Amino acid sequence: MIKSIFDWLKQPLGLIAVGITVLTLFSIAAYGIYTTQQAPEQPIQFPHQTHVAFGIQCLYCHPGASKGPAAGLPSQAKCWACHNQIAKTETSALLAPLKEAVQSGTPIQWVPVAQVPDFVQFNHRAHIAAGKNCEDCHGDMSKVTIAQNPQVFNMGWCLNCHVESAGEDHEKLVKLSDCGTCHY
Amino acid sequence: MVTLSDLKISEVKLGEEQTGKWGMVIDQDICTGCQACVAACAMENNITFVGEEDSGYGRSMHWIRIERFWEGEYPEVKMTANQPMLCQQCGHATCEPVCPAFATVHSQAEQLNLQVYNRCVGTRYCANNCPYQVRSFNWRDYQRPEPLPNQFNPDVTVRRMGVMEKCTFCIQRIHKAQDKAKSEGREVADGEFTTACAQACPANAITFGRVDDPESMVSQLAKRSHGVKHLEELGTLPNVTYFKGG
Amino acid sequence: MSEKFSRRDFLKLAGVGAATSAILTGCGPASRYVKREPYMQMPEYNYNGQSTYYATTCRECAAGCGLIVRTVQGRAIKTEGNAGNPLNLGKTCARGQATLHGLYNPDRVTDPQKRSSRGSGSTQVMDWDAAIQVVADALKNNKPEEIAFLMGMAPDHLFDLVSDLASATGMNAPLRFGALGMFEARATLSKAAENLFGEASLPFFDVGGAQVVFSFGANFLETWLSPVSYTRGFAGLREAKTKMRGKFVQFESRMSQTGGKADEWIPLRPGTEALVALAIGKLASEIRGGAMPRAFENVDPIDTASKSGIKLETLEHLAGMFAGSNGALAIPGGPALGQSNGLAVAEAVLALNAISDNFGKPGGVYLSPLAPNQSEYQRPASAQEMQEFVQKMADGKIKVLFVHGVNPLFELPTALGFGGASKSVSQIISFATFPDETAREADYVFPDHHGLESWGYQRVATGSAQPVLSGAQPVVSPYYNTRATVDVLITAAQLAGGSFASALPFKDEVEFLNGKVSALMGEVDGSISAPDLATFMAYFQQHGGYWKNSDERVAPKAGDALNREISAEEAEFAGEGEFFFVPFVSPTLAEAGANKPWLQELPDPTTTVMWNTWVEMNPETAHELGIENDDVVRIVSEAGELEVPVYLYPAIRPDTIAIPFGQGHTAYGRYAENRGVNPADLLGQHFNEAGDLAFAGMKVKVEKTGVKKPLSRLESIMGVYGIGLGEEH
Amino acid sequence: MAYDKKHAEHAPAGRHNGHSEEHLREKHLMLDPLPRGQMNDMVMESMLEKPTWKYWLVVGILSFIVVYFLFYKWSILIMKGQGEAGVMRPDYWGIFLVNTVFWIGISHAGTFISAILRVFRAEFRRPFTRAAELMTTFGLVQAGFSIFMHMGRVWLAYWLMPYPNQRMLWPNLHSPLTWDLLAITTYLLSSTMYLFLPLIPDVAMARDRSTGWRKTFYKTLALGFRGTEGEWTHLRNAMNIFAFAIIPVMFSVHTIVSWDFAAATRPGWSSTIFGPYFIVGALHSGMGAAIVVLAVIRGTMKHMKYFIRAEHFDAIGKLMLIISMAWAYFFFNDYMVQWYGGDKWTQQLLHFHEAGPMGWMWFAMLICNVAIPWAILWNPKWRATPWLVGTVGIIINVGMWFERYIIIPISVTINRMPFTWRLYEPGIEVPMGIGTVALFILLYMIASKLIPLIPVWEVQEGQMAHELKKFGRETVVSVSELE
Repeated sequence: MIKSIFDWLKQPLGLIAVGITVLTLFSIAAYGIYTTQQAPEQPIQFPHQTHVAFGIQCLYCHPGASKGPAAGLPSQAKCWACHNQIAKTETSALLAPLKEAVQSGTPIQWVPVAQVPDFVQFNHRAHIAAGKNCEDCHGDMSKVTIAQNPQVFNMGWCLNCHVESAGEDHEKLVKLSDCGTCHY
Repeated sequence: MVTLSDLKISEVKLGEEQTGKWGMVIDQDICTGCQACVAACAMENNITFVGEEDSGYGRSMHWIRIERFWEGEYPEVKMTANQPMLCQQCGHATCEPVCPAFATVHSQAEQLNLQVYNRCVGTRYCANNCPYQVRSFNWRDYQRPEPLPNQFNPDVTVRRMGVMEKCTFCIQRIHKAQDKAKSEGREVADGEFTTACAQACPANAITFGRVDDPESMVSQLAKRSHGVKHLEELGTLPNVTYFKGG
Repeated sequence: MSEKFSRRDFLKLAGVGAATSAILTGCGPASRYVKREPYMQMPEYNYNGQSTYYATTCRECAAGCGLIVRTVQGRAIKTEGNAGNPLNLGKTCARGQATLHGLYNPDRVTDPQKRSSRGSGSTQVMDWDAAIQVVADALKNNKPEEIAFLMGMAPDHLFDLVSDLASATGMNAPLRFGALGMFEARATLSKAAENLFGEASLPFFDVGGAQVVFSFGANFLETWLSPVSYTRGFAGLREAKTKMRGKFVQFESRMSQTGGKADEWIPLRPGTEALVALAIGKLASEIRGGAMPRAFENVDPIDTASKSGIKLETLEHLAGMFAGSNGALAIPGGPALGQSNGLAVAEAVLALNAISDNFGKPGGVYLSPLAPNQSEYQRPASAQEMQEFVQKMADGKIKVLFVHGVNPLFELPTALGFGGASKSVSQIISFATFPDETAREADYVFPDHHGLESWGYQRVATGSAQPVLSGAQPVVSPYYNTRATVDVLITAAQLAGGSFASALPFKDEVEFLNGKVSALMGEVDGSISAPDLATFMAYFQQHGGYWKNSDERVAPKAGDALNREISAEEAEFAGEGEFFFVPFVSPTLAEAGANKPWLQELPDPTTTVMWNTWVEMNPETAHELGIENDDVVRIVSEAGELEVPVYLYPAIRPDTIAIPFGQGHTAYGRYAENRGVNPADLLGQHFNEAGDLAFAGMKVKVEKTGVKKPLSRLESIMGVYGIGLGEEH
Repeated sequence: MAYDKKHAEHAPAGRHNGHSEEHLREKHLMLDPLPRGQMNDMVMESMLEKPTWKYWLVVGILSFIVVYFLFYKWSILIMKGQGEAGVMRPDYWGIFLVNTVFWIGISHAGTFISAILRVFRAEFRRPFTRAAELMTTFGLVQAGFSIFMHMGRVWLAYWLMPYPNQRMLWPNLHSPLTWDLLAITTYLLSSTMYLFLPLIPDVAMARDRSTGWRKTFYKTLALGFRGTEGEWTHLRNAMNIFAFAIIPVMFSVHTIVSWDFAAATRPGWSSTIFGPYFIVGALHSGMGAAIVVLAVIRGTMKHMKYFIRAEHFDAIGKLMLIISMAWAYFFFNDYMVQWYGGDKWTQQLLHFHEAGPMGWMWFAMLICNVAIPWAILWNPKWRATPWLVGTVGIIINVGMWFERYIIIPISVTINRMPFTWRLYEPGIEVPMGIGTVALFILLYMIASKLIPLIPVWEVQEGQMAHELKKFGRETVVSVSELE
């Protein structure tokens, strides 16, 4: 019984079957990981590039970044402050959800894109204060519609930058590579 | 990619004396054992409750516990001075070298014993080796039913099953105060912030601050002659000083 | 591949991928597919990710401590003491910390409810309009004298509103009651003050300034009057900064948490507190010399020594200690007053202070200052007054009963018969935030906001040298479909019309509050001042209340405190049995903490028991009876019986047993229900002269049941008591 | 080809004196050689014998236990957390680590028997090296399982292995646990190879005598071994190297295991003698387990009474006696040092061991590990009685399990914070521990049907090398050096 299976597998056909199975499993795994890196679907296909092209600064909508841990999403009141003066708001299908949300008083359910796990205590302020620009981590927003991560926010990526920015400054290196700087 | 050799400090100097940075002084003479610190700690640090059965079997998650013993026989019986026991943030901690995964490491920057929850694999060696027995382990995925999680402190990781946890000296408050001071271009002032337990204590029995600053309140208090450090004979260099008083 | 298919595929695979990576890397829950709701309109004082702090008042007990609540994005995260509030100066007790477990308790009453029948669990959700109509009908369709309000102990704005309503319409004046007040014997304390000083006020004991403190049963470090303030005083007593470390002696038959901090703990026989106080007074007067005050004439120290079980030498030593100190202070309280002769105990102990001549002096006895908008001390109802009220209910004189902030079915001793009398009340409307026992027996539950969601103020009865009115404001918006009881009453009164409408001519709660607080605008020496009401109210909320800047404690007129005769009788005990019975309030749970899981998980300060009730028994006695730790025993009193596991407590008289009050709920949410027992079930209807329940005046029997129920202790029974370590070397 | 039982057991009585031929045959060596072919056939037959219903019944029961108690309960443990076990503060370590130490201990005897006795050329070792080596591998499997059961987040166990990563995170080489894992892995790999090397000629023999899938199986395992002179030389060299190299590995493993305790600051644990104490303890339980295995093999498998004889039990019995004495010495030494130390916590702990609620276990340990072995193994006749020695082996293992139980959960009850002392009450560990025992037995039962449990070439080698020669009236054993 076992031998026959072995024997069958040793045939060219068997080898091909084995190869296909392995390849399929691998592809599914790869695709699964790949999909997690894609920008999620948003309630509104927010065109970052349009807003950036108008010269709106990042901090106008995400002011928390310079003040504290979270950059934050703008309230719809903030969106509406400009948009209710723009004629296109009334006509554009893209903007219909915004209009709907403002009129019905329901919050817009954004899907967070740039995220770190719960056990990472990230503080925007310190990074802005250290001279980092938004696009250093979040990519060039003038090129994307809805936000996309240019890279995976994993620990190696964080640490790489931390060590590089510390340079020869030993004290800074101690602080920036301390586990307790991000994990508590 | 950065390699190990790039990081000169990654060679953790275990066994070397640490000077200590943050410290605490606890006056047992005025501690009334009221448990306000325990509750404050639980609320600040998202500590879970475990229920009657598990708490009666030594699985409660208190990061700080108040010990009391008895002296003498009735009627000359006396309750010993309440002894709040929490992580002593040892300068030479016994928990640190035994963790195989570097999940409990010494913070070179803050001179604290860190517990990195996401690195913990749950061998529980650190807790076994802690002479103060102040570490608590997440024996189960203790559920906090909705809407209790609304109360979670966003600055503190919510721990899950299988990881060790312990007092952090409210490191989130340390970071917050340092961040605030830095944004204002100054140093953190003594007494500008304190830990949750010290903040709540109605008797003011707990004082927290910089032990490496001789002018700080905690250093001044620690100079008093009758302060003791628990199990100092083990060479753990604890950073909590107790006044037995009385 | 269609768009739809691809999306589903995407989500499924992404989920699998995320779960796999979460498992393999230990990265917690992949929160990538969570939704994030920004503010629709961000409050201008808010920033993303930044905390906002609000000042308010703690509602966990009636003390009225100020709180600062940290909120993040509309969620309350942490309570801290309000450092500005002179009562608690930035500190809180454990119950204040755990108040958030009340706010976010999973078992709150979420909507107004109509109960199909009293006591049943089946309810029907109503909308608020219908609910208010029910209240309006209740007001309108009954004679005012048939309407009664039962409220919690806190002297707050709701009490003022209902008092105004009652005085304008002829309704019964609202009764404030709480188990804490009953176990503190507040009525006795103020009655004794009236007898001695001519003023029915709550005495304030300056523990911090004293050199020697004699406490007769007062558990001032636990729940007594204002524990945070008294704990600060205790720290002042102990700290040797400007003076010597003060000494502290506690007289009680069972060592309380407070007694555990005493330098000397004197386990006197229950009922002999007055005798002992008088004997110490007599001996101290002898030491001091001069004529023997009349108050101490009746007592014989030798006789007292034999009756109380305290050696004569000890009495002499204590008297020497009291007489020899410049700052001796004697405090009566707790079980010492909850006896048939409680008033005599209070008078005897207060009279001791006259020897030390400390009235109105630092380290002595004061009368608490009245709160800023208060004209006279408003004492909560005593148990006897409650009994009279229950009788009124039973006689059918009450048709509508409104209950707010109190749970009489749990807090009142069963023997007082509230449960039976409530059947004669045709309509009971509860405003309970939590589904407690009384709410379950009510016809309607119209839930009030949690304290952290509501407006208001609360007068501080005692504990601060300055008059304090603690202010409350919502720190978060209401989580459930609840409504402020003040709003409900105002709207219902408008609907009811007539004198009701004219008594409450307000738009809403805030207008009512403004009206009440605006009177303070013109006062001098206040903590805040503003030219206009809006600014004043903003300051009031911002600072968490209003208080005077000066010490307004009143020095009691000591006049003839020593020249009155004080009865030197022993207390009488009700019931048969070999044990004195001491119920005491659990320091961590108090009367309403049992539904907060972290309060349940806090170890009791003396026994370290969590999540249950126990009976404390002296190990010697237990040994003689063949009882061990965790043995369930049946305690039988004349009023009832209950079964409870034993904790062998080394610091209790062999002839005394003690049970904490706080557990034993039959309703009140998942964390409280069917857990432990309620010692109030054992209490009979016996009162002292001041009308307080003689709760410590019972004798009970103890019977073995043969059942074991292990108690959850934080402490190690091996390490602390040496039990289970093997026989001695 | 049936082997005549009488030949071995009832050799004709014709003794002249103490050095008679028969006496030597019986007492020391298997000097009653059978033809090679016959011996090979005996081994093959013992392996290929059609399993009885009893065999299948036992396999069935054991499989059920393994599936239910070990794997099902383990999945429960992983899903619900370590709270299912009896661990808590202060007993953070429980039966899982008791079992780990226990199984590592058992695995020691295998290497001890085959490597040390091989290096010292103890001839009596020959027939049972295979069974002992299997014990090493199978025991280590259980030890590894037990360690993984113990971990709070076992799915992250790979973090304990050094692998390059972006996060610059490595295992902590200061931690005894890291070394534990490295040592156990090394030991598992090397002992498996050491098991495999002497197996090659035997599977080659089996390959030549089997058909069907077995032939494929053995062909794969035999790696084309044909028995040429060159192959034998290589094999001998390899085995020699391994025999020497694995001895320090074996010593290091249990020393490192002892560091888990000795390097800690706990009273009762922080002892410098734990290294050798643990090794002797491991040998003690390991020899006990080996003798049980031998007794069972001898009793249940065909032809085994030829290969495994009373004289072997006698020889191992002597070893057990000596090891028991050594264990007693170390135990006493450890106890005395701790007792003289006078540290109050250690005093408390020692008192707790004897007089505490688990005091019975302390006394049972001494009775099982010292009193019973000394009383029984002293007697040559009893020592040569397989069932009796096997029983002693079981008793020693019970005693040694107790010893580990006393060292871990009972000792951690007493620490320097009396407020936390609490007695350990095992939960899910018990069924899972039974599951590891079942898996151990099951692996043996499967192995007995798949590979020759007797290293038949080694036996033949021994028989070839030794011969009875007569010098005048004296009969002596002559030895010819083969290696």
